[in-house]
Amino acid sequence: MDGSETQSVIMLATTTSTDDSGLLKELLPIFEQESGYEVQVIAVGTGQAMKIGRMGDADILMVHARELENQFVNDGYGTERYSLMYNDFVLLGPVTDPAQVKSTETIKEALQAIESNKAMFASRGDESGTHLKEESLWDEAEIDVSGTDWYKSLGQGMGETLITANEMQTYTIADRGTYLSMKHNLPNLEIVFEGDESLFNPYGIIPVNPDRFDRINHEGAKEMVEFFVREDIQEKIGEFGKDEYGQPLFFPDADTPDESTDNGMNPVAVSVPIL
Amino acid sequence: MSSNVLAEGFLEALNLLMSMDPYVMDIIAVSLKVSGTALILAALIGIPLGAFLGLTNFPGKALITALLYTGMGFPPVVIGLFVFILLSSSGSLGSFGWLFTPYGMIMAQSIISFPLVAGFTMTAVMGVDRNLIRQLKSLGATKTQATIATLREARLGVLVSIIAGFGAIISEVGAVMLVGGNIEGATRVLTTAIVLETRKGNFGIAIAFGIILLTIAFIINFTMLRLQNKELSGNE
Amino acid sequence: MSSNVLAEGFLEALNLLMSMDPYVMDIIAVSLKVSGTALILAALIGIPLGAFLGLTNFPGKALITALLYTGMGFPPVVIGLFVFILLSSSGSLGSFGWLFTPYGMIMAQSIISFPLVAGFTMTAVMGVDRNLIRQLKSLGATKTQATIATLREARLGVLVSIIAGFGAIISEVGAVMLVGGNIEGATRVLTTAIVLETRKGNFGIAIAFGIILLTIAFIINFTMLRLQNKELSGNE
Amino acid sequence: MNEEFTYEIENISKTYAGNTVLEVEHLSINRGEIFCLVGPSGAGKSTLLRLMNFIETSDTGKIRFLGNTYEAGSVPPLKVTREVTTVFQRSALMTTSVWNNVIYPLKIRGKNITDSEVKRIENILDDLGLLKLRDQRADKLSGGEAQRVALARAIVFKPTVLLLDEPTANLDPANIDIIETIISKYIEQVNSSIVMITHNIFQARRLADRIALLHKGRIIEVNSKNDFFENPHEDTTKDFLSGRMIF
Amino acid sequence: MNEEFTYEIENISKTYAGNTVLEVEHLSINRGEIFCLVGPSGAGKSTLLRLMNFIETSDTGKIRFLGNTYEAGSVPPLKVTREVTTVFQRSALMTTSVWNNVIYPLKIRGKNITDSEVKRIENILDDLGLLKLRDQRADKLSGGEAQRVALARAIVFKPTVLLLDEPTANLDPANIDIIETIISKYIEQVNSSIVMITHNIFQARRLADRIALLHKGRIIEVNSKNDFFENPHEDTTKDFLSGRMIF
Ligand SMILES: Nc1ncnc2c1ncn2[C@@H]1O[C@H](COP(=O)(O)OP(=O)(O)OP(=O)(O)O)[C@@H](O)[C@H]1O
Ligand SMILES: Nc1ncnc2c1ncn2[C@@H]1O[C@H](COP(=O)(O)OP(=O)(O)OP(=O)(O)O)[C@@H](O)[C@H]1O
Ligand SMILES: [Mg+2]
Ligand SMILES: [Mg+2]
Repeated sequence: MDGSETQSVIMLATTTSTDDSGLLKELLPIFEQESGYEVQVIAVGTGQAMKIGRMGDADILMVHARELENQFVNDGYGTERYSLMYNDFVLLGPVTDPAQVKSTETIKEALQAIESNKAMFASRGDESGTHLKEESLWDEAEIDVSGTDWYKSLGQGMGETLITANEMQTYTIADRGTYLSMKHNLPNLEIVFEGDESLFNPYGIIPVNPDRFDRINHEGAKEMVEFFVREDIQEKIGEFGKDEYGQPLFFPDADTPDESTDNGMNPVAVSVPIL
Repeated sequence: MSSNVLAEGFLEALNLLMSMDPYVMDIIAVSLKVSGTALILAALIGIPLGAFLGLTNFPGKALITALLYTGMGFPPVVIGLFVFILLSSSGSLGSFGWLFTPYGMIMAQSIISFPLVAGFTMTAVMGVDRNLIRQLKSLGATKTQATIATLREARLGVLVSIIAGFGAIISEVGAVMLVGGNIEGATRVLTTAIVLETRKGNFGIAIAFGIILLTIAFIINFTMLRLQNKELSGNE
Repeated sequence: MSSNVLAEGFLEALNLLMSMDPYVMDIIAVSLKVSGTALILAALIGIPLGAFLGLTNFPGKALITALLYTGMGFPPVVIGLFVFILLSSSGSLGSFGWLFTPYGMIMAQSIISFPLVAGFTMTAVMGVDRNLIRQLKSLGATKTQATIATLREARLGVLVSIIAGFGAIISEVGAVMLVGGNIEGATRVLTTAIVLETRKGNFGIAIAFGIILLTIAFIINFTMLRLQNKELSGNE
Repeated sequence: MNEEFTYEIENISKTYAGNTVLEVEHLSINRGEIFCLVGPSGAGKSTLLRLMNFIETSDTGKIRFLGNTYEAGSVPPLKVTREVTTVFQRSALMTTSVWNNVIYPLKIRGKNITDSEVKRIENILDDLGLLKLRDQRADKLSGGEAQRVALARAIVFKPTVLLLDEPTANLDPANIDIIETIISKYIEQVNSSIVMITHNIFQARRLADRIALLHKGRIIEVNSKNDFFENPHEDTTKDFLSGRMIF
Repeated sequence: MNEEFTYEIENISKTYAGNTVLEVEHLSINRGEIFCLVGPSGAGKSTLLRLMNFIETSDTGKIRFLGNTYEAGSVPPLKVTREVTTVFQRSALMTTSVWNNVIYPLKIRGKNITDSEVKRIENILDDLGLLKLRDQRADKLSGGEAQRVALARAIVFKPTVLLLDEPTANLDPANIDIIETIISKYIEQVNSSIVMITHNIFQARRLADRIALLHKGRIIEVNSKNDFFENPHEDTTKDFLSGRMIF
C-alpha cells in the first residue's frame, strides 16, 4: 500500500456495539459517495480501539467512553472530541424478574434490589464504555460486587454478553441500540428498568492527531467529522432504526456544546432521551 | 514501541508467575483442567479410531479420511456454536446445565481435538511396515493385540498426534469463549483472558498470558518428548 | 430451537452459495487468497526445515523439537498480537503499511501454520526406513537428493502436514481478526464473519458460513487425498 | 487331530492386480513331515505360505487344516490360527529389545513368564547364539542375527505347524548347521509338520521328507526327497536342479 | 588411478554403544579383483562394507581409496563417493515402480535417459529376468525379485567399485548362476574391484580372487582363493570351512 493509496482510505476504529447497530452501514456509503474516500471500519473492544488510536493505526475513532475519550485528547493523541449522538443504557432482566426490579424507581434502587435478592447479574467485565458505566452505577448504589457469586464478570463484547445473559437468565446492562438490534434473538430478556438520567450514553468522534504519527489521513478525518455533524446527517441518525424497531436507536446531539476541549473535565452533558 | 510492549509482556509474565497471583493461578488451573480432560477423552476415542482406519480397508474410506482431515480444520468457533446450541436451555442437551460450565468447554474441546488425534494416529499407523503387521498376526496376535503393537511401533507419531491435539485446544479461544462464557473465576481460561486483555488494549498483559500459556505447553511437550527421547534421533 | 437453527443454517448456506451473493463470494475469495498464500509460504520453509530436522542429529535437537511442537499450540491470537505490534505504525515494520491488509494476515497465518507443517514433516521423515536413506546415499544421492527422495517416501505424512497447516489457518480467527481488522470488503474472511454473526446472535447465518468453510476445506482435502489415493489403502 | 494330513489344499489361487501368481490344484502336507518348497524366484512360494498361515485368503478353492475345512475367503478362528506361524523371508522385528521380541508370542497368549520359562527361553537364545544380544534393540541387529531372533520368536511358543521362508538365507555354514539341528529336533516335538522354503538344494536334501517344485504359481512335482533328486518325474525339475533357467 | 590398490585400510575400528564390533589393522583390495568376505553372522562384515562405502565413518584409522587417504571421521567428496555403491543385504527400494528405482542413480547424476539408454537398461532388466516387472511397484516384489532390482540399480550407473552384501541370499540356483555371470562380466568393465560378502562358500570358490575371513570384528586370514580353501593358515578358518562353531 503506497502513500497515495493510504490517503484515499480512512481507517475508522470503533467499538463492536456501534458497528453492530448497523448505523455505520447506513451512513458511510453516503459519505464515501460524496467525498470519494473509502472508509474501512475496524470494530474492536473500546480499550483496543483507543489503543489502535494511540499507536497511530487509525485516522479517527468513534467510541462511547467519555472519561477515556477526554484522556485520549488530553494526552495529545486526538485533536478534538466532537459530540455525535447519544442513546441510553437499559437494565435488562429475565422475563420473570426475580428481583422485582420493575417496581423500583431509580437505577440505584434497581441495582440494590438485584443485590439484596442475590439475583444473577452478567457484566461485560471488559473495561468497555458500557462496563465502565456499569461500574460507576454500582459505585453510586454503594454496592461492592467484587467477590460475590451472583455477579458474573464475563469479559466479553456486548453481543456475547447479551447472548450469555439470555441463556443464563441474568440481569445485565446494555446500550439500547445493541439490545434493540438483537432483541429477536433474546427471547428470555426484557427491559426491566430504563429512563434514569444517569443512564445517558453519549458517543464521540475524535480525529487522531496527525502531528504524532506519519501517514495519518487527517484531511479525510476532518471531512468525516464535518459529515457526521452536518444537519441532514444528524437527522438521518435520529431516523435510523425507527422503521425496524419502532423507535430510534440514537439521538443526534452534535449541537450540544462540547466543553471537553475547554477544561477536559466536563461531566457528561445531561439530557434525558425522550423515549 | 513494539519492543516496549514485548518487554513489558515478558516482565509482566514473570511477575504474574512469581507472585502466584490467585487470579492467574485460577485461570491456569481451569485451562489445564479443561484442556487436559478434553485431550484424554479425545485420545480415548481418537487413537483407537485412527488405528482402525490406518489398518483397515473398506469402501468409502477415502471419504471418511477426507472428512477426518477436514475435521482438523473445523473452525473451533463453529464447533463452539454447535455445542452452544446443543447445550442451550432450548437445545437437546439443555437439561444437562453444562452451558457456561467447564463441562461444556470440555465437550467442545474434545470435539475439536479428536480429529487431530485420530487423523495423525491414522497417518502414523499407515507408516508402519506392513510386513511387521503380517508377522504379528502370524505370531497369533488378535486384531487388538496387533493394533496395540502397531501403535507401539508408531509411538512417535502417536505422541505427536497427542501433542497436536493438545496444542490445538490449549490455544483455542472461539469455542471456550462461546460455550464457557469467559466467566471470571469459573470458566475463564488463558486464551479467553488473552482476548479480554487485547480488547481492553492491554497488549502487555495479553502477551504475558500468551507467554505463560506457551511456557506451560513447552514444559508439557518437552517432558513428553523426553520420555520418548531415543525416538527423536535423526534418521541419518 | 437447536434443530431449527441448524436447519436454518443449512438452508442459509445453500441459499448464499446458490445466489452467489457477492458479499459472500468476496469473503470466500479473501479467505482462500490469504490462507492459500500463507500455506504456500509456510510449506516452502516448513517442509525443508522439517526434513532437515528429521534427518539430522545435533546437540539441542530435543529442545528445538519441543519448541517446534510447542509452536503447534501457539495461540493464534498471541501470534496476531505480535504481528500487530510489529506492523503497527509505531512498530518496526510499520512502514510496510501491512496492518489491516491481507499482507499482514498472510504474515500471521504463515507463522501459525509453519510449525505444524515443519513438525509433522519431521515426524513423517523420521518414520522412513533408515536403511533406505543409507541406500540412497550409497547410490550417490547428495544430501538434498536423498532428502527429496525421503520426502517422496513420506509423501502421505507430508501431505497430511500440509492439510493440517491449512486446516489450522483456514479455521483460525484470533490472528486475522486482530491483524486484518475484519474490514468488510477488504479483510473479512469466513471465520471473522462467523464471529461477527455469532456476536449479533445470528446463529443461523454463522452456521451457514461455517458450513461453507467446511465444504471448501472438504473439497480441497478430498482432492488432495485423491491424488494420493493409493497411499490411503489400509496397512492390513 | 488324528488326521493323516496337516494340510489338504484344493484348487486354491491368488491374483494380484489381475495377475494370477498362484494356482495350486492339490497339495497335502502329511503329519510329522518336513516338507520343502523349492522353485525359482517369483514362483509364488511366499504367497503360498501366506495362504497356509491364513494371513491372506485365497481367491478360490479351500484349505483343510488340522481337521477343518476353510473355504476361500474364510479364516479359521483365532484358536486354530494360533497353531501355525511363519518365519518370514524378510524378518520383521519390533523396535524393542531382542528379549521383548522373543517373548511377544507368549505375552499375547497371556502366558506367565515364570522363572523356569525364562530359563527355557534363555536356552533357546543360547542355542541360537543370541544370549548376549538379549537386551540389544532389534533394529540394530545384523542380517543373520535378525533372522535368528525371528526363528527364536517363532519356536518359543511351540506352534503345531511351523512355516519357514528361507530361514537360513543370511547365515554362515555353522549357523545353518545349528538351525538345521533345531528344525530337525522341533519336528519331533510338534505332532504336526514343518513347511520350509529354501533355495539351498543341499539344505532341502539334508532336511526334507518330501519336496515340491513350484513354478509360475503351479506345483510341477511333489516327490520324496530321494526321488526328487535322483528320479524326478518332470523335465522342469531336472532343469531346476541343474541350475538351468526355467522361467 | 594407477594405484595398485583400490582400498588400503589401516587400523580402522567401529564401536556401537560401547561395543567394538570392528577392528581391522590392515586390509587392502587390489585393482581388478573380486574380493570375498566371509565370516559368521555378526562378525562385522556389513559394518566393514558400510565404512568402505563411507556411509558411516570409522572411529579410528584411515582408508586410502582410489588414490586419496581419508582419516577417521572424514568423508570423500561427492565425486569420489559416487564411484562406489553397495547392494545392501536387505534391499531397500523406493515405493515407486521398478523402473523408477533402477533409473534413480542416473537421474540424480543428471543423466539424460536417451532411447539408447532405455534400451541398455531394459537389457539389464532382461538379463536379470525383471523386464516384465518393469512397472510393478517395488514394495510388492518377492524377496528374490527385490534383490535383483537392487543389483540392477547398482550396476546401471557403472560404479568403479561395487560392494555386494550377500547379493544372492534369496535366490534359486538358476538366478544365482545369472548373477554370478553378471558379476564376473562386470569386473571386466570396471577398472577396479568388487567386494562381496557371501555365506555361500561355493559361491566364494566360484567367483573370488582372494578371500578374507572376518571373525569377531577382526580379520583372521586373507588368502588367495585356492589357498583359503586348500591350505588355510589358521585353525579358525579350517573350523569355519568345516561348519564348526567359531563364536
Ligand atoms: N501384493 C502383491 N501385488 C502384486 N504382485 C505381487 C504381490 N505379492 C507378490 N506379488 C508377485 O507375485 C509373484 C510371487 O511372489 P512370491 O513372493 O510368492 O514369490 P517367491 O516364490 O516367494 O519368490 P522369491 O523366491 O523371490 O521370494 C511375484 O512375481 C511377485 O512380484
Ligand atoms: N547400529 C548398531 N548398534 C549396535 N550394534 C550394532 C549396530 N550395527 C551393528 N551392530 C552389531 O555389530 C555386530 C556386527 O554387525 P554386522 O551387521 O556388521 O554383522 P555381519 O557380519 O554383517 O553379520 P550377518 O552375517 O549376520 O549379516 C553385530 O553383532 C550387530 O549386532
Ligand atoms: Mg519369497
Ligand atoms: Mg550383514
